[in-house]
Formats: sequence, C-alpha cells, structure tokens
Amino acid sequence: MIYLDYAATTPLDPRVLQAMLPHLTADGSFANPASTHGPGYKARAAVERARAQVAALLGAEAPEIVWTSGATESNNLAIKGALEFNGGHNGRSPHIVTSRTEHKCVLDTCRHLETQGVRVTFLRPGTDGVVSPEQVLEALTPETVLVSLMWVNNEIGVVQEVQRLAPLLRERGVLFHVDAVQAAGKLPIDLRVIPIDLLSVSAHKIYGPKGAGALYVRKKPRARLAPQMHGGGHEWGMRSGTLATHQIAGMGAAFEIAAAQLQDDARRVAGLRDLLWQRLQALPRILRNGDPQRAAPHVLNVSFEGVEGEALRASLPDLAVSSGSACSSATQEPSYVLRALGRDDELANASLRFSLGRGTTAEQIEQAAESVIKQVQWLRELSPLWKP
Amino acid sequence: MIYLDYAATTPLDPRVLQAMLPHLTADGSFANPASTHGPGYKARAAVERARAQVAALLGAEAPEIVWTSGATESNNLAIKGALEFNGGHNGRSPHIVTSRTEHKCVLDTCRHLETQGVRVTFLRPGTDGVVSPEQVLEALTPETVLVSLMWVNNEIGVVQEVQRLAPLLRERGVLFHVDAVQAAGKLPIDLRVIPIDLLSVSAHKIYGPKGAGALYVRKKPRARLAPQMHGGGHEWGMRSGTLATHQIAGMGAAFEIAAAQLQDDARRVAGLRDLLWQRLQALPRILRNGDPQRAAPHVLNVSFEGVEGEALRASLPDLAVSSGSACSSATQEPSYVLRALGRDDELANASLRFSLGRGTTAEQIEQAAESVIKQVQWLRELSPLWKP
Amino acid sequence: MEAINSTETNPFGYAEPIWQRFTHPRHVGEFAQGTPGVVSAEAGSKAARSVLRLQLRFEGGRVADVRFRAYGCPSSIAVGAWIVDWSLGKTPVELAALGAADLRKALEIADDRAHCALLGEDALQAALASYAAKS
Amino acid sequence: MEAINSTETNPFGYAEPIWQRFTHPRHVGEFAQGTPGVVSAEAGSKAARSVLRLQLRFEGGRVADVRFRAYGCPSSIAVGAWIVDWSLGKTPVELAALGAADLRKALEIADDRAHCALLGEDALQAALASYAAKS
Ligand SMILES: Cc1ncc(COP(=O)(O)O)c(C=O)c1O
Ligand SMILES: Cc1ncc(COP(=O)(O)O)c(C=O)c1O
Repeated sequence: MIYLDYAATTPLDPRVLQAMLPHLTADGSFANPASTHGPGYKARAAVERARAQVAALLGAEAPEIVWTSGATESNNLAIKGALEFNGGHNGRSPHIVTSRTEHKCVLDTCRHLETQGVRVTFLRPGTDGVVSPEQVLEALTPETVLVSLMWVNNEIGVVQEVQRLAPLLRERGVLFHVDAVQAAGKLPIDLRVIPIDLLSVSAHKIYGPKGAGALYVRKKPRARLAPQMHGGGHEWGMRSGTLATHQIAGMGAAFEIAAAQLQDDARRVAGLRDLLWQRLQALPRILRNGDPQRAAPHVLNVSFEGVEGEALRASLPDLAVSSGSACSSATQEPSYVLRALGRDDELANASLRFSLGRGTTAEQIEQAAESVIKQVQWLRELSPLWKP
Repeated sequence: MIYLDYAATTPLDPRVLQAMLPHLTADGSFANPASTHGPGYKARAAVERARAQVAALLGAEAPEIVWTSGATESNNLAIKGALEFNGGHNGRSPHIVTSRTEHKCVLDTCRHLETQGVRVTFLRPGTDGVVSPEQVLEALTPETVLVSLMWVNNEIGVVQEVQRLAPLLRERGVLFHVDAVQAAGKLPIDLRVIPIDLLSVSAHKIYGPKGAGALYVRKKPRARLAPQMHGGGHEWGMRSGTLATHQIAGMGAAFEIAAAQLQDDARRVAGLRDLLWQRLQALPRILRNGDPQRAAPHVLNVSFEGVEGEALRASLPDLAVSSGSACSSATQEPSYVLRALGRDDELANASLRFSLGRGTTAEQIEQAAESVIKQVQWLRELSPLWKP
Repeated sequence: MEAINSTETNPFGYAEPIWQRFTHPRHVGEFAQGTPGVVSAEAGSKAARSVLRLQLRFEGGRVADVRFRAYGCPSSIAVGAWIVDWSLGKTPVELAALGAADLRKALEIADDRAHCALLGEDALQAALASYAAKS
Repeated sequence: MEAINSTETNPFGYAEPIWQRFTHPRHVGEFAQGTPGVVSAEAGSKAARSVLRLQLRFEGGRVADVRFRAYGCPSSIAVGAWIVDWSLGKTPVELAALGAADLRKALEIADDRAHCALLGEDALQAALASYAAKS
C-alpha cells in the first residue's frame, strides 16, 4: 500500500506520540487542566507550552490561540462567532464573502448562515483555481462583516493570494478569516506582518493527532467572537469544554517540528510532486488541476480523460489516494472544487488527488506513477469510447 | 499525591491506551475514516466497532451514537440542536425545563438560548439535591420542547430520578435530554427500557481519553436535531469534522471495560466512599452534601464549618481534590450547586468534593482522611472565630 | 488477462462477484472487422457515465465466442464481463431469458447500482434484436 | 510548628513568601488572660471571609512578644503571620509606619488579593490605637 493521501490526514510523527504519552498513563500528567490542584496545574502547564508552540509556527502570541476539536470547529467558530458578534447591528442583513472552492465546513457554515438571513457571496475562482483580491474587493458591500478564504486549497493545492488581500481588507475594516489547514507547516506564515484576524489550523494534517485544532484570534486589533460552545468559560470564554491535554501536547509538538522542518519538508515534497507529474506525462490527455505556478508543495491533482472515476479509483487498490476531499469522496459525487474551476462532471470525477508527505519516497512515487499509468491505459483500452 | 478527583477526570485504563496505539503509529491504522480507500475503510471499521461498544453500555443501537469532542459539545448539540429543530413553530417562545444544579455547559447553553428568546425554567432542587419529577411536570407548559436534567450530579453525586421521569415526559410528548456523564459506567443504563431521547456521555470520566464524547440520539421514536457543527456531513449530518479514530477507539474500549466492571467497580468504590465518610466523623460539625440515600458510588461532598475554603484546599497540597467542578473552581467562586441546595456562601466554599475511582485504595482513603482531619483541626485552631 | 494486480483484495467492499469480474474480466475487445456471425450492440451513454458494448458471435444458433468493452463504474464493467462469459454456448432463447434481476442476483448488485444491471439487460436485448433482424 | 507537612512544594503557585508564612506560621494563639502589656485588635469580618486578630505584648515601649489568629485565605493568614514576626522588637512609631503597600511588597501580594494587605494594615492600626488609648 502506497499512502499518498497526506492532505486527508497524516500519521503521527513519532516525536508527537512521545509528547502525548506522558498524559496517557496513570502515573503521568493526566489531570484536568482546569483543576486547581498540583496535578491540574501540571497539565495546565503542558497546555500552555503547546499554545506557545502553535503560536510560534504562525508568528502569533500564545493568548491568541484558542483550542478546538479540529479545523471544522475552528472554521465554524470563526465564521458563526464573528457574524454573531459583529453582524446585523444596523438592521440590514450582514454579508460574507467567500469562494466556491472552500472546504465543505466553510461552505456549509455559510449556507447555514444564509438560512438565518445572512447574505453570502460565493466567488468563483478562475480556471486556474485562484480567487483574485480584486474579485474579493469588488464583492464587498457596506454590510460585509467577514471575508473567509482558504490559504491553500485542499483538493488542488492552489495557494490563494491571502498575503496580498489581507492588508486591503484591513484598510477597509473588514474582518478576514483564513482557513490555513493546508498551509500551516507547508508555507511560512507570519501573522506579525500579515493582518489576518482569524486563522484556522488543524493538527492532523501536519503529523499531529486527529481531533485537535485551533483558532487564531487576533488581539491587536482585537477580533471579537461570540462563543459557539457554551460551558465553563474555558479559553477566555471563547470555547468551553475540558481541554484534552494529550491532544494539545501532541499538536504543540507537531507544530514545533513543522516549524523546524518547514523548508526542508517543502523542498523535498515539492520535488517528489514534480517527479510524479513528470512520470505521468507518459499518459496522453491528462490535465493538471490548479495553477502550477501557485502550487503548495504537497498536492498534485490530475484529471484523466476517457476513464470513469470510480473505476479508476477501484483499479488502484494499492494506492491510497483520494478524489476530492475525504469528506466529499464518501458521497462519490464529482468534486465541487473541480466543477467550480469549470471541469465537466466526467473529468471532475475522473481525477485523483495525490498528496505527499514526510513518509513519501521517490520509490513510492515511481511505483505509484507506474500503477496509475497502467490502470489508466487499461481502463481506456477497456472502454468502447476511447479513441487514442 | 493522592488523587481523589476522578469526577474531574480519570487516567486512561492501560487497555484503553492499547486500543488507541494502533492508530497512533505510521504503520498503523491512521487514515482518515472518511477516506474511500483501503486504509480509510480500516479506520472506519475501528470507528464503527467503538460505536457498537459505546452503544452496548447504554443499551442503545450503534447508529444512535453520534461522536462529539466531549460532553460539553454533546450537551450543546442536544439542547441547541433540539431547540433549533423543534422550537418556535407556533410563533410562541419555546420553553426548556432544567435545574440549577446542572453542569455549567448545560446552564450556559440555556442562558445563551434565553438571549435568543427561549424561555428557560431553572428548577431549584431540594436541600437534598433532588429535583422531583413532580416539580418537572409542574413546570411544563404547552411550549415546552425539552427537559434537560443530569442523571448524576458531578459535584454532590446525587442520582436524579430520571428513570421515573422519562416515561412521564414521553407520555406528554416532551423531549428528554439527560447529561449522563457521571452516570455512565457507574450506574446501569438501559435505553431500551428508559424512554430518554438524548443522552450525553464523555470518555474521560471513565478511563477513556479527554476530548472524546458522544450524544445518544434516539431512533425510535426519532429525536431530531439541527446540527451545530457544519461541514462534510459526517455522522448522518448531525456532526461534521474529521473523526479522531484513536480517540474514538479509546472511548469504545473504555465503555466496553466499564460495562464489564460496572458492578464490581461500583461496589468497591462505594465501600471506600463510605469508609472516608466514616473516618471524617472524627471531625465535629461537618455536613454531607446531597442525599446519601441517592448517592452515586464515586462522589462524597463534605462541607467543613469554621474553615475558609481556599485555605482548606491550599493546606492539602498532597491531595488532589476539588471544590465544585473543575470548570468552576478556577474562578474560586463558591459552588453554585451547593448554593442551590441552600448552603450559605461560607459553607459552600468550605467544601471538598472527594471523587474516587479504580485507582483508589483503602490506604489512600485512610491517609486522605487523616490529612483532612489534621488540616481542618489546624485551620480551626488558627481561626479567631472557632469555638469548639 | 489480469487487469488489476493487487496485494489488497477488494478493500472497497464491493460484492465479491463484482470485484472478481472487474479485476479479472475476460473477452475484452472486439472481433476483427467482417468476422462472420457477429452481432454487436451498445447500451448506455457517456453522459450517464456508463456504456457497454457487447459482441456475440453465433455459430449454429449458439454463441460461439464473445467480446465486450465497457466504460463505467466497476459494477457496470463487471456486468459486461459476466454477460459475455455466461452467454457462451447459449441459444438466443436462453439469452432472452436473462433480465436485470438475474444480473443483480448473480453479481450481488446493490439497490443503488440497479442501473448497472439494467445496462446489461439493455445491451443484451439490443444484441438479440440485432440477431433477430439479421436472421 | 509546622502546620502543613507536604511533599509537594506550593503546587498552587502562591508567591513564595505567602506560601512560607501560610505553611509555617509562628506565634499562633493568644496570651493568657490578664497577661500585662498586651493589646489586642481584630480586623475583617466573617462575612468577608477574613478575620485577623493580633496581640502585641509591649515591654519598655517595644513589642516583646506576639500572637495572632486568622481566618481567611492563605494570603490573609500569611499577612497575620508576617506582621507579628516583623513586629517583634519594634516601637509603636516603627509599627505605625507599616502600610498595606509594604505588606504587598514584602509578601508579593497580587492585585486581586490587595484586600488581604489592607486587612493587615487595619489590624495593626487598631492595635496601635488600642495601645495609644491604654498608655
Ligand atoms: C482546507 C481544510 N479545511 C478544514 C478542514 C477540516 O479540518 P478537521 O479535519 O480538523 O476538522 C480540512 C481537512 O479536513 C481541510 O483540508
Ligand atoms: C455532569 C457533567 N456534564 C458535562 C461535563 C463536560 O464533559 P466534557 O469534559 O467531556 O466536556 C462534565 C465534566 O466536565 C460533567 O461532569
């Protein structure tokens, strides 16, 4: 089995597991970090250490990091929380600008808010997958409370122009939320210089545990949110619930490791991605999805003409790749991201997202390319429609 | 250090850690359970196995279990989700009945809903901590959508009469949500015979991992909820977000172990709790909080006359106990639960919640009792107000 | 010919008969132009993302040899492979008896893939119609 | 006398001087009824959950011996313990110079516990007033 689905999730870095284990044994630091006794304070210290580690990768301050159960929650909290706190003060419907290629959790959150009377503009990116800052600015209205755009698209790996957009939105006084799940640990992020207000990250995309995420909430100027999970008032009242120390410690370790290895990881993985694309050239009539000039290091998305998507995937049982995001592929519908780029249903469906990571080797890439070439050729040969 | 704060959180059972580890290594089953490839299906199988384990402890069907990030989320989802789905159809404000001694996450959720126009009745329990079914029935109005009551109180261990109440609410067509965080694994629960509609559980109170919980959502008759976390439509659309396989596998194992050991654990722990109460009789003027006739096995809450609460806790640095819940003790306010029972501020504050668990030994209880007796005596001696 | 050579056996949980035919289809291709006794038929459409083409070569009133091609999901490919295999040696009357329900049973096709069985029935019926027209 | 005998050193993160005085207070108690030269004073209230009682025994215009009792949080207990210790050998004039700010500094009392320092100042002032009234 060759695993090329690192954008769906990654295995733990063994050092991350080592950081988690002390909180997973009865003689370890297992207490509730909210408890006001010795063991509780020790757990709290681990939580705060991790907070600093996560902040460091982002160029943030530790108190700007709010723990969540993952980026799905971070995105829900950022968007609903910002709207609830800031929206509808003037009696008119508040307005959000986002794009059609956002992750489902952003899209569905926005669609839910539409049912609550919020107006949402879903921008369509160019065929290269890029949403231009100009498009965003044009979509703004006096009621626009929030722009939510992802830094790196999880299906096609396109890097959006959030760096250029952020100061333009700041000038206009519009809150800017960025889903940085696929950017953190892959591209340098420095929130000291980029005026993003809210930024979502997840641990399990960068060798940390699943079920751990964070939302960056800027302190200066202060981004204000209404909490979406009510309870004991943890996390400065922004997110209640017992903190999962081992998860948080793991996330901290993952972010620290990512910071240390970012450049080396990115260079190596991008090299392997290029090798894969080069090898696949043996096949005629394949299309790369997303602007290769604006590509994150770890994702290669390719459409294969003349084959049916489900058969393609089924014919590669030794290859863990995905079509679209893990969340949408269960439903086996053609990727809405590729559709938004203008690919027709058939091509959108006959696509594979290869996503590479620390465990990926050149040998795996060669093998994967060979399998894909062989199976695409075979399915084309099998097809009564294929004309070479 | 003697740990007597099992109601705040428990260490992992070593068998739980063993169930988690296969999902925490690169050669293990780490894939995204939503991914439609071999490793994804394997992870999904682990998730479904755990779902059956959790269901089994509750007498539920596996598809009635929805994974969450903990009971704080379960409670938020149950209450907000039920209100959003069922509330306000007739143009009148929907109504919730709950009690003043619920966990903060229920109270704060209800208070939040009040700001949204929902009417909430917060019932005051008797001085014994019990909310009678009759009180609940009296509070119902034609607008009542939901009753939310906890099975076992986390601070005083009182077992509420949910078994008697459930059929009465079913007859009246009112949804019944039960926070069973402190009941699961401690008391037998059989949802085949008790008509509860929604029930919250958490892993970390019964030797599972922190950050893992579930909401039971009855299928027959079907309890309907609006999702509170929007995204890829995981968990039958009720709760989106990548499933944390290792957390879920751990929760499953914890619930299976709890089912196997329930009776033995309960008998042993209740015996130690009684021993502690007996030993503390060496001190005059102490009060047990909560009806001892309706006590869960693992909690003993005692108020000590004549000492100040913070000094009492600080004078027991070798004893990990809490005053009130972990969530509220950080703020060091006197327990709102004890206040609701009619204790004055001073006594509410000068209280300790001892909560016992699998790791508790008779020797620890003897030592703990000795320390508490010594320190209470000392602080009373130090006080200018104490008159023996 | 083994189309899919995998160490993982059916990780996707397809019904075994579907997985077997999908991974090991026989009689893929077509007869040389002008081969005598061949009837061809096609069913499905590109838009519906499944197309099945059958060729049956009759000799003495029985199917003597077969070929197929398919474009579509694994179930529709398996349907094509199964039909041609099964057809060998059969008379038109025997062939005519095969319906979608039989295909679903033989290949354990689930409800949500019922259209794949219909595709097979359509293709076979079209082949028989063509045979009838020719003879 | 060691009031709190713990293997854990100050897990709660109290300022060290507070923890030291709270765990190892000296001069706890009161003088026997009728001991000459003793002034007593009390500050605080049960409702406010802190009460401090000081006793200073003067001899030759200086504090010769001390006692205290306290009810309240660790900081207020530490304040009582610190004041009596510090008072030993001091003249009333010297004693009068001690204010809440000094107590906060000496014991590293945080803002949210400023009232504990005020409690100490109040008790000491009351003692001095009582001394003045007597002499
Ligand atoms: C871009 C993007 N946003 C959000 C998410 C959701 O994150 P999580 O899996 O932590 O809920 C993912 C991954 O699933 C993602 O790729
Ligand atoms: C009764 C009760 N309900 C809810 C919760 C919250 O559960 P969790 O810690 O999983 O968020 C707790 C514990 O914190 C509890 O004791």
